[in-house]
Amino acid sequence: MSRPPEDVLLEIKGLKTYFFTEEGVVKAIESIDILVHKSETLGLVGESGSGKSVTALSILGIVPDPPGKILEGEVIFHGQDLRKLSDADMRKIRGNQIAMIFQDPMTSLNPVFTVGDQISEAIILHQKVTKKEAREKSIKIMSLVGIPSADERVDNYPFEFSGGMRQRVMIAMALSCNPELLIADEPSTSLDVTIQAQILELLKATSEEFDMSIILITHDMGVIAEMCDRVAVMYAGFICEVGDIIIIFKSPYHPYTRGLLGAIPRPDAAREDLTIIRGAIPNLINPPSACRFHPRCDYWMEGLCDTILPSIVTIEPGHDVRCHIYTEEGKAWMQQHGEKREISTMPKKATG
Amino acid sequence: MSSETFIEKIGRQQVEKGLISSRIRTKEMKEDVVLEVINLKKFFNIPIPFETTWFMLAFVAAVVVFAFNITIGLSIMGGVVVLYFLLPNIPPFNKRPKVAHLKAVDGIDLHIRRGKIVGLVGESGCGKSTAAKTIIRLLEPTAGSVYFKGIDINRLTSVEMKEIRRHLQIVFQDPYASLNPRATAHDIIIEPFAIHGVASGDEASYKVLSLLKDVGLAPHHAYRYPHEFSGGQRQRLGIARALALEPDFIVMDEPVSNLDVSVRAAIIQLILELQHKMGLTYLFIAHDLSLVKILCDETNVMYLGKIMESGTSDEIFENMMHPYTKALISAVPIADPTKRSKKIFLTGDIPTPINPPPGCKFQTRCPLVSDICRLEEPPARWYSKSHVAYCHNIEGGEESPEAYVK
Amino acid sequence: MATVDKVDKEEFLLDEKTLREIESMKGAGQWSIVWRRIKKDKMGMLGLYIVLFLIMMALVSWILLMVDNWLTSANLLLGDPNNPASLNNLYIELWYPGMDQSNPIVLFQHPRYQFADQSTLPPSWEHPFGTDRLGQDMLSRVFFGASVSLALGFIGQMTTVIIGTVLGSLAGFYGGIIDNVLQRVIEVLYSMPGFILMIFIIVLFEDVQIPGGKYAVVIVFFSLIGWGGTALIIRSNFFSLKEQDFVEAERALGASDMRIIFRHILPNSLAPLIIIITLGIAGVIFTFAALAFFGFGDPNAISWGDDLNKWQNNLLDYPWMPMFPALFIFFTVLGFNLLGDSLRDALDPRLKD
Amino acid sequence: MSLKGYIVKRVIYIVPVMLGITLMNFTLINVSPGDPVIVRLGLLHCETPECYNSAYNREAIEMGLLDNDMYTVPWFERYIDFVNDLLHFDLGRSWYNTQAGVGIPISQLISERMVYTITLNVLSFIFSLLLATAIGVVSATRQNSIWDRSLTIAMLLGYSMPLFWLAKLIMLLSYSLFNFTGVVSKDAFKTPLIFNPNFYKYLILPTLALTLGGLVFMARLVRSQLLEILRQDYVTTAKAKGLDNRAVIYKHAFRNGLLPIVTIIGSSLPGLLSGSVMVESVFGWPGLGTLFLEGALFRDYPLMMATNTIFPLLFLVARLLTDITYVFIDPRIKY
Repeated sequence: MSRPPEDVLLEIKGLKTYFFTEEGVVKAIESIDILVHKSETLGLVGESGSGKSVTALSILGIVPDPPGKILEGEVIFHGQDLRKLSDADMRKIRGNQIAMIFQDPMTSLNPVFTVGDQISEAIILHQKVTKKEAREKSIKIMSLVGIPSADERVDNYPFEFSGGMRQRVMIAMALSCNPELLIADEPSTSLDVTIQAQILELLKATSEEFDMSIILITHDMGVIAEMCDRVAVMYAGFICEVGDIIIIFKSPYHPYTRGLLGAIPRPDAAREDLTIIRGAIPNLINPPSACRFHPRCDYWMEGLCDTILPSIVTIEPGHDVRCHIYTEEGKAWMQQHGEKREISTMPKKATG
Repeated sequence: MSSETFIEKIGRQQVEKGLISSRIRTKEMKEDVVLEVINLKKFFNIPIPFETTWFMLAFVAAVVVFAFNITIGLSIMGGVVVLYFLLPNIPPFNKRPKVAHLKAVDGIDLHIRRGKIVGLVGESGCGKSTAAKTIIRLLEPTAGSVYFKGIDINRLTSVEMKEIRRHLQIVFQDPYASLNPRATAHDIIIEPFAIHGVASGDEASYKVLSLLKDVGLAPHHAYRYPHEFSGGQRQRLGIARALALEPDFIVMDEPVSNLDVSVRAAIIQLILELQHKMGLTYLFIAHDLSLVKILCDETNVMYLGKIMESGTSDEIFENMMHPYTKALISAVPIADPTKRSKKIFLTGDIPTPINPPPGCKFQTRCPLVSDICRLEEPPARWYSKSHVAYCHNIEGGEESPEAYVK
Repeated sequence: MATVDKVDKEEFLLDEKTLREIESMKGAGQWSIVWRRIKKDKMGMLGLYIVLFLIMMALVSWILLMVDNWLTSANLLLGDPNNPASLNNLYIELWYPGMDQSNPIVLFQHPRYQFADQSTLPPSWEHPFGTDRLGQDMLSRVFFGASVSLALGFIGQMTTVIIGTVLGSLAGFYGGIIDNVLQRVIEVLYSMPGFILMIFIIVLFEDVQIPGGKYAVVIVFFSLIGWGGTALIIRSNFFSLKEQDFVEAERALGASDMRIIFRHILPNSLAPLIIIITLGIAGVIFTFAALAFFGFGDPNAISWGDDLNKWQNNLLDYPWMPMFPALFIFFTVLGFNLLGDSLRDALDPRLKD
Repeated sequence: MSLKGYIVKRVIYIVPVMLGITLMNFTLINVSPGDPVIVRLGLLHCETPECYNSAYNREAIEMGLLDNDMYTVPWFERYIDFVNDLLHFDLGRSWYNTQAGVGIPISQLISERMVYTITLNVLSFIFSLLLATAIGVVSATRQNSIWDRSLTIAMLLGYSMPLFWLAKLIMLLSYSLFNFTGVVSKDAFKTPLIFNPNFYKYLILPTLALTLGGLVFMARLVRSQLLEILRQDYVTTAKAKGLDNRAVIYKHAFRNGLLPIVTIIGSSLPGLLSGSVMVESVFGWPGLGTLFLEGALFRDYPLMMATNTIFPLLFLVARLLTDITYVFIDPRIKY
């Protein structure tokens, strides 16, 4: 299922971001490799504290500094490394070619400016148009994202909008310069189900219309299943598993992916089908050694998982897993200890 | 603890105080019904600051009258009082209403049987949490009654209520906010024993430790502070506190919606396990429909302070009738990429519940809306003994559940 | 199907010994976190040291003055009757065996003792802070002034904080008419510049005789008008805390109002109270110094402000006279401000977790 | 309600507060012990009671007390008279400031002195606001740099420095540098103010002192507010749009940071007014502060009463102005 290299829009290689706080160094992102193809929707799923949002900020180069710092890695967009660009060049890409929407529409809009001001700000910045043209363009884009009577509401302040409408304003702002890549950081988490469905539908429709790639960050497997073409599962600063959505949901290879899928109520599951991952999400100041999932993993190979970081294993083109069950070291360990570690393809009953 | 039930105890207390026993309203209830909520309403008054202006105008006017040497015989207080009451009746000043009613809960009925998990679902701002708090009388209802084992708890005095509170408990949504940050786990869980004088000293500490064990925490957690626990562990503490007095009925106010996916499943397991072990009854409030579907025996769908549809979970999820329920269920994202469903999109957002228009609450977003919806409250339509939906424009059904009793 | 946490659900025995052991394992409370944060903050520690040093100084000087008063009132005269400098001066002499007893090293002099022919001396080894026009040793004046200045700050702030906390918590918890009345009163009190109101009151009540001298009157009125700020902060704190889920949980358990106020809400309002007290003491010391500076203090008291008032016009010719009291006022205020700022950062709940 | 209605409402609101204040002051005067006449006679030594009595009467007539039914009419009726006079802008006559044996009307005194106080306060307020903004922005945007650290320490030192002493030190410094103490001599302002170079010369040092006093307070505020704002989500949004740091700070952060600053400055105005009293008195600047302090030292009750009415009124008006400003900069305020 892999696509030709010229189809690649964004490639992240070995990204590493730490936060240097009073309490200690928060190792938010240890090593991340992601590919985003043209006009595809990539889901980035993980629980709170797994480093999803930091990944997004790192791509745009707006990690709050201090305390955050990107230590290593490349962010290759259209063949150029964004991290090597000057600040001024980077600003031309931000909001223009790569746009971002945030989790909480209540706090991500500046309360003292009208939404029209805030949308046209980006247009004026990147497209060298007059104020009046920018305003007209913002009205157009606001009605495009489904804000009724946009020509009146353009002069309203954010507090006069409801949560769903504010998220639409955020989307309008992100779309205003026809970006090639949209990073949507939990765009629907703080919204109600009915509004969430509207917003997700809007994202889907606009991505088709603008031929735009989306990185959709969320913790909700349901949203991923509805929206994405490919999915990357993140845990504590690492990507555990990347692959095509159908494959991942049908036969996850990583124990964490499996646990995550088992922990959510599936459409046809019963009470007994809920499985749990024991333990809690680790503190990233002092994370577990090597594979950070090993203390919670049912397949923990003692002496291996906690000492050597598993390398990325390609199961098939486009489906990568970072787990010792599939590495050479892991196979050697299993042979040596005479224990077999295998992931049953799917939590029970889910398919039948 | 004596063997007398709290109903007897309350009765005895009343006799001791020489109160008329009819002060408490009781109701014949079937043996297996734990809680019955009848037409419960909770309105909040939002005062409009104009009232202060009246006061100030009255004050200023009275003082001015007084300062320029009164001959009409008004005293300063008299001036204030008279003007304060007069001004709202004088045309320029009586234009604005004194208060706005926020109808958080606008007449709901619930019928909760022993050992069942009853779900209450709805979007944010529909009054779920207010309903929960009003049911266990953390808020005083505006109208309606809540019968717990046949006793109308809203008629009880605070002393009698304290007795009832041992049997009605609540678990809150935010596990961090619901624990006193300056108390250890031990202090938090021993609190119910201290309040009710059930146990003290080592006996209480022993009970605390066994409660911790029951909810899956280790004894060494006892002297930690809330901030040292993870989210899931905090919620376990909250559950332990609710369990301390061995209640019959627990309101679960979105107990897992603030937790991470992997932890969420563990808490749900715990809740179910405890129900098995202790024979508890839950009112489970949630906005996550897929959770309600697998967890609850009965489901009530709420919208803007009113129940839209209720029935057993199977009836609601397989055979929903109300347009709102249909839209709500279709909007839930399904964690299966092969089953991307066609959705029913509701237009617009949830309106505010302040001074709502007459008629059906759902009229502003309903795909089936007709003229009658804007005038009259929708009638009940029964589709089985337990399945009821409130809508003008749905087909079939009977006008009362009696049709199915046979 | 996996069951509830295997790791967490270890079996345990509950005998006496285990119970005691668990009790001894009490976790680190929030205060230890706060203390750790202050220790990390260099400026905060500097403030703490300044404050501790000043408190020590105030205590020692207060005890010495007490003993001196007691000896004088009991007519017990110690020392060499021929040498007035040593009469009743318990606190001045460094003396070691074999030393000439009639000529000890004088560290602190009685603050009211006037050295004959030694007025307006600039700082020297004998008088490190110089002497004033009356021939009093400035170092001794400054040393003994500490007790009055700090006591005024502490007492003034504590009384206002207590009044403010009581009224603020009542208004915040019960709201309604109590809250309304309190707000109106605070509005009136707050519209008067406090310093000007204090001058007004001091002038009006100059002749009141109550035990404790003029400053006692000042303190009484200061506490009567100064509680507004504390009350407002505590009130808003109560307003937000009483809506919190943990208070609701207490209600659901059947706890009484008093139990909720005193065992749950008040302990959680400690952080703002501590900040108010620390920063407030600096403010009160400053206010009293200012009052004294403009001549509304007690000219008979030994305090920094009054010395400053007395010698303020000598700044150009004998700068050491007003300079040292002013310097000590400055350091006191600085110490409390440093400590208060550091406490504010350390107690900030947003930094938790 | 319209903005006009809001302003009218706020203006009306001043009245009860002012009544409360005057009532408090009046009550305090009336419950305070001691006869003002005896206080004014002070240490007058008389051999015979007749001598003392005549001195008492002379003094009392000079103060205008015996005419005024001071001892016969109950105090609350005198309060009503006071309020009545106040409504006619009549504040009574001073006891201390006399002209040909008769007290000067206080309203005349105040209107003479008011211009000095207002010039001084407005000037130093503008200066300190501008400087504080500059300093706050510099420290907040370069957090933990050497600039930030040194400015923070300087602000803290200044904050802990008693204002009156700061004024004295400025006086000392100016004396040693320019041989100019800045203390106003009585005959400096005989010609009309604007054309008098002396006025400007003597304005420099008080303005400097008062500016420094307000500056240290406000700069700390601006810095902490901006730091808080720069952590907000909408700042991240603005950055993600591709705005540069200048635009983020001056457009997005600054206007939001202004809101709490305006409120806090509004409510801390009594402190600033107290500061102005101190500075005026140190430099002998003939404003309201000096007038008040003189009145207090010589127990000029009517004068004290009047200044105690004027100061809260100034404060309330200033707070009204800040509240109206707030409406303009924060669209969320619904009046």
